[in-house]
Amino acid sequence: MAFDNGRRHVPVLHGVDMDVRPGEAVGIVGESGCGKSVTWLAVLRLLGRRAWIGGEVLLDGRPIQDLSDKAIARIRGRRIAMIFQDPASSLNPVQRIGRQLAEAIRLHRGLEGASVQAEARRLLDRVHIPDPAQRLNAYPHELSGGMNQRAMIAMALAGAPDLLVADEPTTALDATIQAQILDLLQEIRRDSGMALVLISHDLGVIADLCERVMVMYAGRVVEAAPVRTLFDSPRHPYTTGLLAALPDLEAPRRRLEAIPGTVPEPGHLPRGCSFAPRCSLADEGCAVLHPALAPVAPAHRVACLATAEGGR
Amino acid sequence: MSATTGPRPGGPLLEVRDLACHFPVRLPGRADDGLAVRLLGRPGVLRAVDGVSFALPAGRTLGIVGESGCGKSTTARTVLGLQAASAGEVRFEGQAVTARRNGAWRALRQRMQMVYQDPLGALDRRLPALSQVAEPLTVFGIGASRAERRARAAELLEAVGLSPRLQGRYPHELSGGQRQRVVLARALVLEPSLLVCDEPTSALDVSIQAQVINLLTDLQARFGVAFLLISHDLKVVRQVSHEVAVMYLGRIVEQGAPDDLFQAPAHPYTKALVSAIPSPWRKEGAQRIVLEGDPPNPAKVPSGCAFHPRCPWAKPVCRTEAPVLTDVGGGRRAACHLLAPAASAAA
Amino acid sequence: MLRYLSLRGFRALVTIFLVLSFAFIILRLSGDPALLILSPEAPPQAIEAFRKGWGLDAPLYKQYLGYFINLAEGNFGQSMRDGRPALDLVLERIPATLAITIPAFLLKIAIGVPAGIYAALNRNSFADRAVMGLSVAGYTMPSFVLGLLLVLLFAVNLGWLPSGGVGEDGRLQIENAILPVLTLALGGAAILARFTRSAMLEVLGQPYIRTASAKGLVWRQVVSGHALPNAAIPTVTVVGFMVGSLIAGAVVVESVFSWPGVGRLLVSAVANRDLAVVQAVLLLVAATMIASNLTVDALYSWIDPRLRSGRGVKAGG
Amino acid sequence: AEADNRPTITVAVQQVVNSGALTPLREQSNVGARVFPMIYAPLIELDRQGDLSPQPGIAESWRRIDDRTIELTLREGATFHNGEPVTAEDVAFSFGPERMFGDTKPLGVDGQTETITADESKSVLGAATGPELPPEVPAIARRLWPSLKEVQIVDDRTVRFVNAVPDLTMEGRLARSGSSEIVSKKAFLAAKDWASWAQAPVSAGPFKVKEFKPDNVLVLEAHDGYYGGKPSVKEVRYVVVPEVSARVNGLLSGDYEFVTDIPPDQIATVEADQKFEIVGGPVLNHRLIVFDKNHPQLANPKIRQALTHAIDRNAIVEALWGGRTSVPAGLQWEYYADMFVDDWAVPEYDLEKAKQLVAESGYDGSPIPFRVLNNYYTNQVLTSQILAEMWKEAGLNVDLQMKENWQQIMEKNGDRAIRDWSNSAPFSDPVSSLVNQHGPNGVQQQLGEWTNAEFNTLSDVLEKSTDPAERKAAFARMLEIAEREDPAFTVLHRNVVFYGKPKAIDWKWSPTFAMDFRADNIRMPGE
Amino acid sequence: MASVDDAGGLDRLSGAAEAPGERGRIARFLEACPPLVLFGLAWIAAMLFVAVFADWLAPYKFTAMDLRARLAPPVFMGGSWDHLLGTDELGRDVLSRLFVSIRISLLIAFASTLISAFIGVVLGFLAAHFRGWVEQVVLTLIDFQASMPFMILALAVLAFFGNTLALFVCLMGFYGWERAARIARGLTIAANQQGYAGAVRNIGASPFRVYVLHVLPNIASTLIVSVTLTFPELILLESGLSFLGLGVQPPMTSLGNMVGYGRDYLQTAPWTLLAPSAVIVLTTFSISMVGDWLRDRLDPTLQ
Ligand SMILES: Nc1ncnc2c1ncn2[C@@H]1O[C@H](COP(=O)(O)OP(=O)(O)OP(=O)(O)O)[C@@H](O)[C@H]1O
Ligand SMILES: Nc1ncnc2c1ncn2[C@@H]1O[C@H](COP(=O)(O)OP(=O)(O)OP(=O)(O)O)[C@@H](O)[C@H]1O
Ligand SMILES: [Mg+2]
Ligand SMILES: [Mg+2]
Repeated sequence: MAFDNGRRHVPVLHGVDMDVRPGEAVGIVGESGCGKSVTWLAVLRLLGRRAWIGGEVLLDGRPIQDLSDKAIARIRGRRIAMIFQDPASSLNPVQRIGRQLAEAIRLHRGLEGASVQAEARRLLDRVHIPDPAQRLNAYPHELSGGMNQRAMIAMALAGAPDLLVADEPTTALDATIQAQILDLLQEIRRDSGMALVLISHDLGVIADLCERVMVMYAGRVVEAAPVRTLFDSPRHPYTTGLLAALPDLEAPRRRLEAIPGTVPEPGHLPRGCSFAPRCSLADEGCAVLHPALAPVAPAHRVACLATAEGGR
Repeated sequence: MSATTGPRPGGPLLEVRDLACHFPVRLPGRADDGLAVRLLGRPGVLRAVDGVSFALPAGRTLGIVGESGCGKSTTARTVLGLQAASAGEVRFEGQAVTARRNGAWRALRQRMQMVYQDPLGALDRRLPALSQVAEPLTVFGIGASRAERRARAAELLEAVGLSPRLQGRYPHELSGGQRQRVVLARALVLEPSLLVCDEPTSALDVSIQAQVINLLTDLQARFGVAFLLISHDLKVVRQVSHEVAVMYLGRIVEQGAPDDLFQAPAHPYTKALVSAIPSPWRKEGAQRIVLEGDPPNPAKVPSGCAFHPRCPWAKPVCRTEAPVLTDVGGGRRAACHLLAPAASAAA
Repeated sequence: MLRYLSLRGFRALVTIFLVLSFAFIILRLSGDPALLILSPEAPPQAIEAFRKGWGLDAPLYKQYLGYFINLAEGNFGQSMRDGRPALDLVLERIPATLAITIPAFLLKIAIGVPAGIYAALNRNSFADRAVMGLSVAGYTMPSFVLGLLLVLLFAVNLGWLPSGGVGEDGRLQIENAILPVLTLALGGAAILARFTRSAMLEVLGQPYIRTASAKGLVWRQVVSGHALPNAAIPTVTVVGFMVGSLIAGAVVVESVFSWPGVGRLLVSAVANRDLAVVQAVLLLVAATMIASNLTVDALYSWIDPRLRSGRGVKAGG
Repeated sequence: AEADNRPTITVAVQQVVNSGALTPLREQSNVGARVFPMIYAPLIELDRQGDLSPQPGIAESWRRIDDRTIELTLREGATFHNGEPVTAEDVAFSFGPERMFGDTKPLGVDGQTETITADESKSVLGAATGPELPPEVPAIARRLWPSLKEVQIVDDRTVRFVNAVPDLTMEGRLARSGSSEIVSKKAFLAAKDWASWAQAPVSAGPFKVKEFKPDNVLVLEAHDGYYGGKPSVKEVRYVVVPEVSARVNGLLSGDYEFVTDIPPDQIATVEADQKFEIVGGPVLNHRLIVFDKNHPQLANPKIRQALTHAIDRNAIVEALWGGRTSVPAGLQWEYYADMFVDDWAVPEYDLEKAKQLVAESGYDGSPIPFRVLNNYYTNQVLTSQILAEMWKEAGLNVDLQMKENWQQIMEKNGDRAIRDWSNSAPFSDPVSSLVNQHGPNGVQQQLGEWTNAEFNTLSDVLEKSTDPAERKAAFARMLEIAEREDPAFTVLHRNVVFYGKPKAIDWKWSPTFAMDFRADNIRMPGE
Repeated sequence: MASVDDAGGLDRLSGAAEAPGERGRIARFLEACPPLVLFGLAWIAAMLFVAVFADWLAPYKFTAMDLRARLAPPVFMGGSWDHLLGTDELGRDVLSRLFVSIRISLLIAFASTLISAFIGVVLGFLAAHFRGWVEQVVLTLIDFQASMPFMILALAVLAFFGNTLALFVCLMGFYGWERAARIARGLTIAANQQGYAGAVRNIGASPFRVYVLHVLPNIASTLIVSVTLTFPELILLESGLSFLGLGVQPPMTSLGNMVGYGRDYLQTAPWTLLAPSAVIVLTTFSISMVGDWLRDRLDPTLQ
């Protein structure tokens, strides 16, 4: 599968290029607001009618960006499923979990009647919700955040999608629960061989689960590499910054190196490299020239004028 | 920090002894209850905080970690006198802290302040940053004129790293880290000696989190403020604390210096917590202890050790007897039957 | 729950008591029914006699106590106009009133809610602007003007419908009710459309709507299955207020269409200071109001399970 | 039975009765006067559509026995609505204590002046129950018949009305609408209580009550045994349609056969449609402006005179009434016949004179309150605004005050100066109007608005004297006092009633307020 | 509402983004104040102008009558230029009366709306601050107000205190306060429980400071929406009350009064009714337009 999309009109994404292969786990990291979620919402055309989306989205090599609303609805959930950041508010508060789950099952499995309930129970069981039969009757507010997130995952699994996009599935959760969820995703991926896109801004989470990482900054992919490569030899100054900002439990205590400044607002991007104003390596060239995503090593691509040259 | 109001020589700035905070709640009735009970629910007691003791010297940081709902925030609120304690006492600079909102209570606000998890929610959306920071000065009548107060606020905002250009902005126009800086500045403008930070970074993303953490350390160095830092992120706590307390269901289950505690957690819960933290630098072999189930309901605390239903090493005694916080050596204290002198060799 | 219910019940009683006491004092002190019921030409002796006969010459507190003692015994008093039991007079009018207010109420919902939803789904489109423009016109147009225009069109010019009254033989007839129902419904529908629209917009921005789409539901299913039930919560509040006006809220329409309803009875009873009748109406109005409040709260928790467990605070009006 | 294919007519009225009781003894209003003659049969009635002369009713003939007694011979064959014959006993009962006077005593007997004694025993809010009369009924009855001592049954068909004092107006009182109605004794006594009787009275008029819902509808059904001939309409439905435009629209859309109380400005709307017309004209009622001479600004009669001279009555008649009424010769009616003072007129419109009077009076320009009800009278609000402007012209600062009810209008609180009123002449003698309303026992004096010693002496003469010349002189002088010298009121114009109806219905209106639907007065299209 | 709508948000952003140069400034202006809002502002300004200068603008004195020129049609219906909008049933100039009516009605509606919002907010705050029995009392008052037909309240005040304009304004101020009170209470409780209000209180600020300086501005936007509903209701209510002899009374005039008395002339002289009706509808429309816009403007997060 290959994606190539960009969104102008509202200049939020600026030509994002990414691809996900079947069965692969890809992590997307980046600061808040850099366009991680929007990218995938745009792919699934979940951004509202008047968001302007340009570029091309290919699913199994076929473009899907011009499909009718009906057709795209058939892709959602069945081919590409998505789970969202804040599970409590992403579930319909006035419907029982069971009903929301059953809706997805009916939609994608064509089941009817009692088998729907059975399948719903099985799915809840699959995501390790204790006492699933009873939980089917619970409302989202009656469940903890972790359980809600699991219910969301169960819902996404109902369509047996080829690709699951997990948008910050653990941000709102406790460390212990987070561990449970990450474990669960790992397990599902192992069992079903589906591809996973894990969106997060926590490099630790990504490191746990993914094979390949893409780092996004201000609406662009600035670095893409296999997990270990990225953490061991990050090439983009932004990636380096992110890693340096992460406190660690085990290493000796050091002062954290925060990236100075803030993410530029969409629509008010600096000319040239968007990271230039915050970058310690930036020179005059960075302020005018757009770096393109270029390979620096096998399977490692970086969009940076300074480090790309340095690496050569 | 003014010298006149400093801590009593010798005594800690903040002393908390056997603090408990219980809420009366109604538990859902069961089918075998009478109608009235089923409608009304059964009366129950929610032990949000159940016998917590600690001391915090001036200028130091105590980190409190623990799962959601374990009573961290309630502890903080009670310490600050925002919430009446059910038992135990809180002494601040030798004075008892109560929740009665009288003149003394208000005067105490000058000395102890709070920073919240959600900076956007804690700020008035309709006031620019500078005005919000100047407000406590107005409230306490500090500073001769509006201009003077604003000057002081601006100074402090600058000190927390918010440039004058940003000071006139509204909260929503600031980034999360900047907002948290505004909240910090608002808390610090009165020059308190204690700052309670309730999850000051959980809403922020990593790079901003780093900014705030650095800021906290800097502020402590500069103003000598004592922090009570509440978080469930151990990485953050380790980064800033001088001492860490791990809470589980309203009690402290382990307490000690952060490096030791995280290097070699003693209590099974701490172990699980530490192992659950994702890190890009995790050693390959490190096995994650995934706890089963959700944190139990504080209104239905299990008998014995509250952690036993989730504890992979639970013994029969754990089911019946509640362990007490005891010294387990190396300046560390823990509440676990497994760490009883006999068993501790195994650990 | 029980505590809550008993608190609500107590408050309801206090409210009714306040309403009745207030009306009692106001009506008694602001005019003399004797003068108003007997015409101004009536001889002073007759007026004197009337006052004595109805106990209007007793000290106010005695009349007040007397009223509530009678009420406690289930006696609502009699109309001073014709000596008939006040409650009978009111109950006799209730069917006529309900015959227009209930269909109007349903029509308001049937028009207002879909219009609001449609406008919200097509936000900022021409249709949205048109619906909202009409809505403003709808609720600013005095109902007597609207009623008159409808009569001119449908009764005088087209001759399709009668211009007013309940119909032959005094039995309620559908074609007589159409215009009053329409008049009542259009204004209310306008307000409801406005509220529904904003409730709907609020809901459409919620994350769970996106979740529903992401599931693979087509837009229509998302709207009907997920947006509507959630948008119903604020809408129910407004609808609840409308229930309160079922009994005596149609005064103007009743007089424009010569409809013998409770609203007109209330106005004439107030004009005559016919206390017992006014009180009987007020009692019903207050009771409906309170019942509708309770129903709204019950509906809330039916629609929104989050309110079932705790006593959630509902914001807004 | 054979099908009754007589037509039914629907009349849209502003109100059927104000008081909720279908009896003139409770309801002394113009609206009541519209329907009562269709229900009740009087002893003597007026030639309503004609010259208003007395005509036989239940009484076939009558004669004076002396100045205190009249003897009436009853008609044969008159039946009540319930089919029973009207007897002398019913007549006597109708004027007896049970139905009319309660325990009141006639004026003039044993020096009796106070006619009412109130019953203290009633509960706080107890209404009249049983056949017991509500206390206001005897009071009203005594107003109609202050000195009627008794009605004697001479024989089955002869009764005698005996007064306590000499009274020349007894025939007039008998012919007055609302005071000589005969009811069925049996039906009255059988009623559950007075209230239920008053909802469905049984008399011998052309129609009987079929259904009555106050403020809503009154349905009258033909009383085929009516002595004046079987009605040609089967049913008359009076429906209450309070809004003027609703009545007009209902007429135009064919919902009603008749509509009443049409303001002159609506005439054009109705007559724009060729099929409809407005009929009607002046009735036995004048519109007045009444003064309170105790108000500091009005204490000086010059101011009141100025007020009367500043009014351009003809302009009002033209503008608001489309010239369909006229300004009468003061508070009197032509049907007073011999008692009518020919060379009398209302004060002429003379702005200069008014200004001069104001100047002479030393008026300081402080406001003079004018209390007005919201269109209790047709065009009332408009008229009062015109008046206020006219008075301003004359330099009188009249302050229009809209009030909610009559009590507020009448309330004596130092602020009462000018108010609206109307005055009827229920029978053909000045006693019925000038004395009744403005005399010592009349409302105006009872309210403490005005009094005049000479006027009051003359009132007595008018009431008691049996010498026509003396009475006429007294009346003329009274008019002079009350309208010119020490004005108590001033007459604005004759009141008018307008009815809307299809041209195809042949029907004559009456200046008595009554709407007559008896067979000889209405012919439906196609008949 | 605007904040939650993705598409709307995008629109706003896009306008700003692709707006270089002079055209852009106009576009930006139009985007900040859409034409309908501009119209609304202009209309309200015009109404205020008329209200202030009514005497000066009116071609005739509003009570001056000409009984010979009754119900003269307006210019556009074939009337003369003497009376631009024709004359009423007493030959008074409709335009002049309209001007004075606008003054009176706007005064009543504005002042009463303010009073009602004030009462409601204060009671709402009291309820939210003290909770417990104070809250129950306020809730009972709200129920009371909701179940008491306004006519009886009006009767009460006017019967005891007479009918002056000032009093009438106060009376009308009792209309709709319960809605404001409900809103204020609900939002304040929410603000106290979480968010900024609690935070400010914990700084040590007095309740007065918290409510007036912090909570009030924050709930203002919701209140504004409620106020834009109360406003036309008040105008209509006033017209209803004049019919019961309780409202603005002749010789004074008001929009409601003109509509009310004009209703009998709908067929013969529609202008007496239509002119004031149009003013009511347009004013309300403008107010709700401007109100919605103001609500968005006042909320810094939505800009
Ligand atoms: N509907 C929208 N209208 C306008 N701007 C939008 C919209 N949705 C997203 N944005 C903007 O697009 C940018 C990218 O948003 P996105 O949600 O993809 O960020 P993210 O990387 O997922 O951040 P986070 O980690 O906070 O979820 C942000 O600046 C956001 O403000
Ligand atoms: N006012 C209250 N009434 C009843 N229960 C309460 C109240 N305040 C807190 N609780 C309960 O007390 C327990 C502890 O709450 P607290 O907020 O202290 O947890 P926490 O450790 O801060 O959790 P988090 O990490 O989610 O902030 C929770 O179960 C909470 O529901
Ligand atoms: Mg995101
Ligand atoms: Mg907390």
